Amino acid sequence: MVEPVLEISGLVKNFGALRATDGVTLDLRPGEIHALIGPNGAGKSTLIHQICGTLRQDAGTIRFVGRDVGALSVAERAQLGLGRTFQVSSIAPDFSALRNVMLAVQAKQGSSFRFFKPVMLDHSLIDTAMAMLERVNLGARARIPAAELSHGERRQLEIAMALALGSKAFLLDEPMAGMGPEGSKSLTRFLDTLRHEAPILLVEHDMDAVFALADRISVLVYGRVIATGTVEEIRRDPTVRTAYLGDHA
Amino acid sequence: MPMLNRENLVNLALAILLIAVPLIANGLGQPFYITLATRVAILALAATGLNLALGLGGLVSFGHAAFFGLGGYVAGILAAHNFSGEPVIFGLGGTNQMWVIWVVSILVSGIVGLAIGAISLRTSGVYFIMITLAFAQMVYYFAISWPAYGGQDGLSILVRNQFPGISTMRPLSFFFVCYVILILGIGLFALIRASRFGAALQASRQNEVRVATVGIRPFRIRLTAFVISAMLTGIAGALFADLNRFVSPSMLSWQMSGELIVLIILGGTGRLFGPLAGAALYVVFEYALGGMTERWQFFLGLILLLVVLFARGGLIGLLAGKAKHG
Amino acid sequence: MTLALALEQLLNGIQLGVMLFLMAAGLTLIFGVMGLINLAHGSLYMVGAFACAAVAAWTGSFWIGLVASLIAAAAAGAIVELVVVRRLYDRDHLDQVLATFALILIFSEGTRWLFGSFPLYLDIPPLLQGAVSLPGGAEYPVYRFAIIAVGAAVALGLYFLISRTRLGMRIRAGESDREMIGALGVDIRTLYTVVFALGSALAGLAGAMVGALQSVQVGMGEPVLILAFVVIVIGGIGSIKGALLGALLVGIVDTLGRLLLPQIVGLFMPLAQAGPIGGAIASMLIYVVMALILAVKPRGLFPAAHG
Amino acid sequence: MKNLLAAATLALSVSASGLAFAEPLKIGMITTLSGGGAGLGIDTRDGFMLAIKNSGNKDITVVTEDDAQKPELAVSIADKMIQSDNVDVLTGIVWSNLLMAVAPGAVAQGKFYVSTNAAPAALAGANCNKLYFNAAYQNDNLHEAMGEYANKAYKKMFILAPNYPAGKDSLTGFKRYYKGELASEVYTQVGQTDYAAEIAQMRASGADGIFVFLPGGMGIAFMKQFAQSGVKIPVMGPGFSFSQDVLPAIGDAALGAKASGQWAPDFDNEASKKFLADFQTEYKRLPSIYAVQAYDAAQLILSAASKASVKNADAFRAELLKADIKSPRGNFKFNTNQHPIQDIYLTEVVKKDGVLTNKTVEKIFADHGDAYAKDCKL
Repeated sequence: MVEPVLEISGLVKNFGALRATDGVTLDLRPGEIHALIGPNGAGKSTLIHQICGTLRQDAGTIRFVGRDVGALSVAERAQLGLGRTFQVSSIAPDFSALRNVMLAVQAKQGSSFRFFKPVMLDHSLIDTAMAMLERVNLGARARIPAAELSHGERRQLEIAMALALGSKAFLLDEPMAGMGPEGSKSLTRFLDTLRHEAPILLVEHDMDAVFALADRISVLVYGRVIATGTVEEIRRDPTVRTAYLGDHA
Repeated sequence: MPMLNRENLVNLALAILLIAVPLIANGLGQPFYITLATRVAILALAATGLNLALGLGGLVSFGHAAFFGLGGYVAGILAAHNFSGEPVIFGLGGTNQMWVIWVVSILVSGIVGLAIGAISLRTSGVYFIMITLAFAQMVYYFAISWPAYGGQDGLSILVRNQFPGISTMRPLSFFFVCYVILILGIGLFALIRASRFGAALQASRQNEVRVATVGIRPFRIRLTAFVISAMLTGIAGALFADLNRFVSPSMLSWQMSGELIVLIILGGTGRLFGPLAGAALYVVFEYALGGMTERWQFFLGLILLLVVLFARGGLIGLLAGKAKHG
Repeated sequence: MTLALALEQLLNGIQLGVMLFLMAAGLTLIFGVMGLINLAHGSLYMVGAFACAAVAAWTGSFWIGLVASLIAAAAAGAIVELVVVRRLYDRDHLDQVLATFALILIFSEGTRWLFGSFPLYLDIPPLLQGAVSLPGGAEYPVYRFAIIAVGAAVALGLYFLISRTRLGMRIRAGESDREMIGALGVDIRTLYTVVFALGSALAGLAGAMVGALQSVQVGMGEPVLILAFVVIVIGGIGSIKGALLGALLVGIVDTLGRLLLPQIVGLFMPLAQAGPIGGAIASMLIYVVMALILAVKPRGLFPAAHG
Repeated sequence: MKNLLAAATLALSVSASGLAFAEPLKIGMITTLSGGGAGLGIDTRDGFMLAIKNSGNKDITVVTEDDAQKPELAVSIADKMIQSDNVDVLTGIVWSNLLMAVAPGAVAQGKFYVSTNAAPAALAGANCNKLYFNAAYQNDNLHEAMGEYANKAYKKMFILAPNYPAGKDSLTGFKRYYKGELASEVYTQVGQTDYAAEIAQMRASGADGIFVFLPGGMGIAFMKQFAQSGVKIPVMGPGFSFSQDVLPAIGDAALGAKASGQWAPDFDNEASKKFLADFQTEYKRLPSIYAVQAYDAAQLILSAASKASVKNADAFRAELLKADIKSPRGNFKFNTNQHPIQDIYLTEVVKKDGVLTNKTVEKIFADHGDAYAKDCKL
C-alpha cells in the first residue's frame, strides 16, 4: 500500500468543557481527492486549524510527508509543502495578483532575507509566478491589486499561490463558497486536474462538487468521523443518512 | 526602473529643495537656515528608520525615541571619553571620529533593538504600542537617574566630532554630511521595500496569516525589520547629538517617540519621501508658529488633528496622489 | 524596617493603585467597548483637577468642586467623543494614537490659556484633614484612606453597573460583538458617547482627588497616563478586573521598590551612591515587571475576548 | 575697520563726558513659557522686562522665545538667535540641563551669556568662561546655607532631592556645611508627584529635621502631603522650594517652613522696595526670586551697555564684572568665576495680609561665594 501523504490519528481538541475534535483519524493518499463534510458546528474549522498549525491539538498525532508535524509552526508546515486556501480568501490586498504569487514563489525558493535585489527585476520570480497565474487562468489579471479581484478570482489566486509553493498536499477550505453556479462548475473542472499535482483534502458544503470530485469522503459530526468511504458507500451509509444526509435523501 | 511619475517628481523636488535652501541661506549669510535644514535632514533620517517598521511592516513602535537617544548618547559618551582620555569599556577609548561613532551607534541600537523587538514582537496591536513605549520609558528613566553621564542635565559635546577631510563645525559642511546619510538611508529604504525581504515585510503587514501560510515566518521578518529600523534611527540620533553638540534624556522621552510618528503621518505613511516631507513640514511649523505665538503647541495640535482626520495620505499623498503598490 | 513602616507603605501602595485604577478603568472600558486607544485620557484627568480647583476656589467648597470635576470631565469627554473620537473608531491604532496625541497638545495649551501657567491651589476638605493612628505607632492621613474608599466604591459600582444594569448589558454586548449590538437596535452612537463620558468622568474624579494632594498644573496628566497604560497592559486591555489587579500590582511594586531597592543596593555600596542607583532601578521597576509579564503572557494577565 | 575706530573714539568721548553710551544692543531671551515649568519662565521674563522698561533705554531690544523646557528646542532657538537674529547677549534659561545645552555653544560663538537662574557646577569651576556670567547664585549656595543653618538646631537630618544632577548637587552642597548625623539620604524620581513612601520613611527615621529640595510641582505635592501626614518634624529647604511661584498652590501647608534665600519681599532697602512696588504695579502679583534674579541680570546688562560697546567684548566684560547696580538683594558683587558673592538669609513662610510670603529671619552667610571659584582660571 502506498504511504499516505497526510495521516491524522486520534486527534483531540478541547475548548473548556467542549470537545471540538474527538479522536479524529483520517488520511490523504497520493492522487486522491478526499472530501471532508459535515454539518455546521461539526468541528471542521477546528480540525483544519490543527492540521495547519494555527491551533495545537491536545492529543493525537499529525504526520505529513512522513514527518510528525504536530509541534511545527504554520510556516514550517507550509515549507514542508502543505498548501492551503481559506474559507474567506486570504490574500495581501495591497499587492497585485502577481506579487501575491511571487511571495509564494520566493518562499518556495527558500530565502526572504534578501535585501537588495528588487523583486520586480527578478525574472526567476516573475516568470514562475506568471506561469502559476496562467495555470489558474488569471494571467490577464496579473497586475490588478488583489483587493480589486472578484470573489472567484481570489479563490483562483489562492490556488495559484498554493501551486507556487509546490505543495505536496492541498487543503482547500470551502473553495466553492460564495461562487455562482458557473464559477463552481469551472472550479470543479479545475480541481479535477489539480489532483494530478498533489492530493486534495477538500472541505466543502457543495454536495454536487463533492460527489463529482471526491474519491473518498469522511463525514464529521460533533467532532467525530462517523464514516469514511467512497461516494457510493457514503451515500448508502445509514448512520450518515440519519445524521447528515437525511434532509438530502 | 524609476519612472518620472508624479510621486517621483515630488520626491525629486523635495530632495532638491532640501539642498537648495542651505545653499541659498549660505549665499545670503543666514546660517541659521542651514541649521534648520540640517535638523530636517536628521529628523527625516530618524523617521525613515521608523517608517521601515511602521510604514512597511505596520509595526507601530511608540518607543523609537529609545534608539534615537541611544545613538545620541553613543556620540556624547564617546566624545566625552575622547576629551577626558579615560577608556569607555575594556580599555577602549573614546573617539571624536564620526564614522566610528556611527558604526558604534548602529551596533548599539541594533543590539538593543534586537532585545526590545524579540520581546515586543511576541505581542501585537495595542500591546505592541504599549510595550515599545514601556521599553523606551525604561531607557529614559535609566538615563535620567544614572549618575555617570549627566543624568537629566545631559551631556555636552564641546567640539563637534570630526569627519576626515571635512570641517564639521562649518554649518554647510555638516549639513552635507547629514544630507548624504539621509539620501543613503532613503536609498536603503527604497531597496529594502523593493526586495524579497520587503515583499515579505509588507505582506506580513497586510495579512500575517497569508505570509505564514506560504511558509515565511512573520516573526523573523518583523524582528529583522525592527532591528534595521532601530539602526537607522540610531545613526540619526548620533547626528542629532552632533548638530546640537548636546545629548539629554529628552531625546529618549515618549514625546520624542510621538514626534517621530507625527513626522511619518504628516508626510505620508510608508511613502519613500514621506518622512522628509513630514520633517520639513514639522520643522517649519515649529519655527513659524513658535515665532508667532507662545501658544504654538495648541495650533500644532490642531493641525495634526486635522491631518489625521481629513488628510490621511499626508503631504506626499496630497501632492502625488494615492500610493501605488506594484 | 519596622512593622509600622511596612504597613504604612503597603497602604501607600494600595492608595496609589486605587488612584491608578480610576484612570485605568476608564481607559480599559473605552478600549473594550470601542476599541479606541485614548492618549488624551490624561488630559481629562487634568480637566477634572482644574475644574475642582477653580470651582473650589470660587465657592469655597471642595465638595462642590468635586462634583464640578465630574461634570466638567464628563462634558469634555462627551464633546471630544462627538467632535473627534467618533471619527476614529474605524481607523487603525496608529491614527488613534496620533489624533489623541494631538488632543493632548490642544488640551494642555488650552488649559494654560484659560488658567495661566502657575499651579492652582486645591486643599483637602476640613472633614478629611489630619491623620489617624495605625497599630505600631504610625499615623496615616485620613484623606488617603478616603481615596482608597472611593476607589473601592467605584470598583464595586462598576461591577454592579456592568453586571446588573441595562447600560452594563449593552456595554458587555459591545465588548463581545460590535455589529451585533447595532443589530439589536441599541443606539450605538449614544452608547459610545455615554461610555466615553463615563470613562472621562472617572479620570476627572481621579484628577480632582489627587489634585488636592499634589499640585494642579498643566501636564499633570501625562505621567499618570503612562502608568495607567502600564496597568491596563499588565491587566489585559479591556478587562476591568485586570485593570484593578494590575493597578494594585503596579501601586505596590512601585511603592515598595522605591523603599527597598536603595536599601538593597546600599548593602553593596555607600549610601550616597546607593541612593541614586537604587532610585534609578526603582524608577524602571514597573516597566521591567510589565515587560516580564508580557514576555510570558503577551495579552496580559486577564486577556479580554478580543482586542 | 573705520567704523570700529569711530566707535572706539566715540566710546572714549562718551565715557569721558559721562553720557549714556548709545549703541544698539540685542538681547536674546530663551525661557520656558509653555509646559509644566512655565511659571518660572514667566517670572524670569517679567522681572527682566521690568528692568528694561524702567531704564527707558530705547537702544536695547529683547527677543523672547519659548523653549518649552526642551533642551533640543533651546539649542535650536539659540542657534537662530545667534546666526539669524544676531543677538549680542543671551539670557533667560531657567533649567540647568537647558543651560548646559545652550551656554557652552553660545560662548564658543563669541556671545555673552548672563544666567538668570541655572548655575551648574560644571560652568563655575575649571570650565568657567569669560563670556559666561551668572546673576543668580551658584547652584550649591542655597543648599550650603541650609546646611550651615541646620548645624545650629538639628542633630539628625533626613535629606531628600530628585535623582538628577541638580538634586545631587543640592545634597552635596548641604553636606558640605552640615556637620551633624544623617538619618537618611533619599533620591526621588524626577517629576514624582506622590511622596507618601518617602514621608513614611521620614516618620520611621527618627530624624529631628528634614531638608528637601523639590522645585516646582514636586515641592507643592510634597508639602501638601507632608502637612496631612501627621509627621511633626520641621521642614526646611532652599529658597526655590517655597518661592512665590509655588506658595499659593501649597497653601497654609507651607506656613512655618524655613528656607534660604538671597532675597525676600520684606527686604528693607530702597532697591528692593522699588522693585517690589514696580513689579506689583506692572503685573499685579508678588514677584518670586526668579523675577529678582532676572531683574538684576537685566540691570547688569544695562549697566555694562551704558558704559561699553558689546562689540568690544573685553570692555563689556570689564563693565559687567563691576556689577555697578542697585540690587534688591543688597550686597552684590562678582567672584573671580563671574558668579555672585552675596549675603544669604534664612527665611520663613508667613501669612501677611492673607497672602503667603517669605519673611527674613536672620543672615546665614555674609559675602558668600562658591566652592568652585578656586578651580576657575580667568
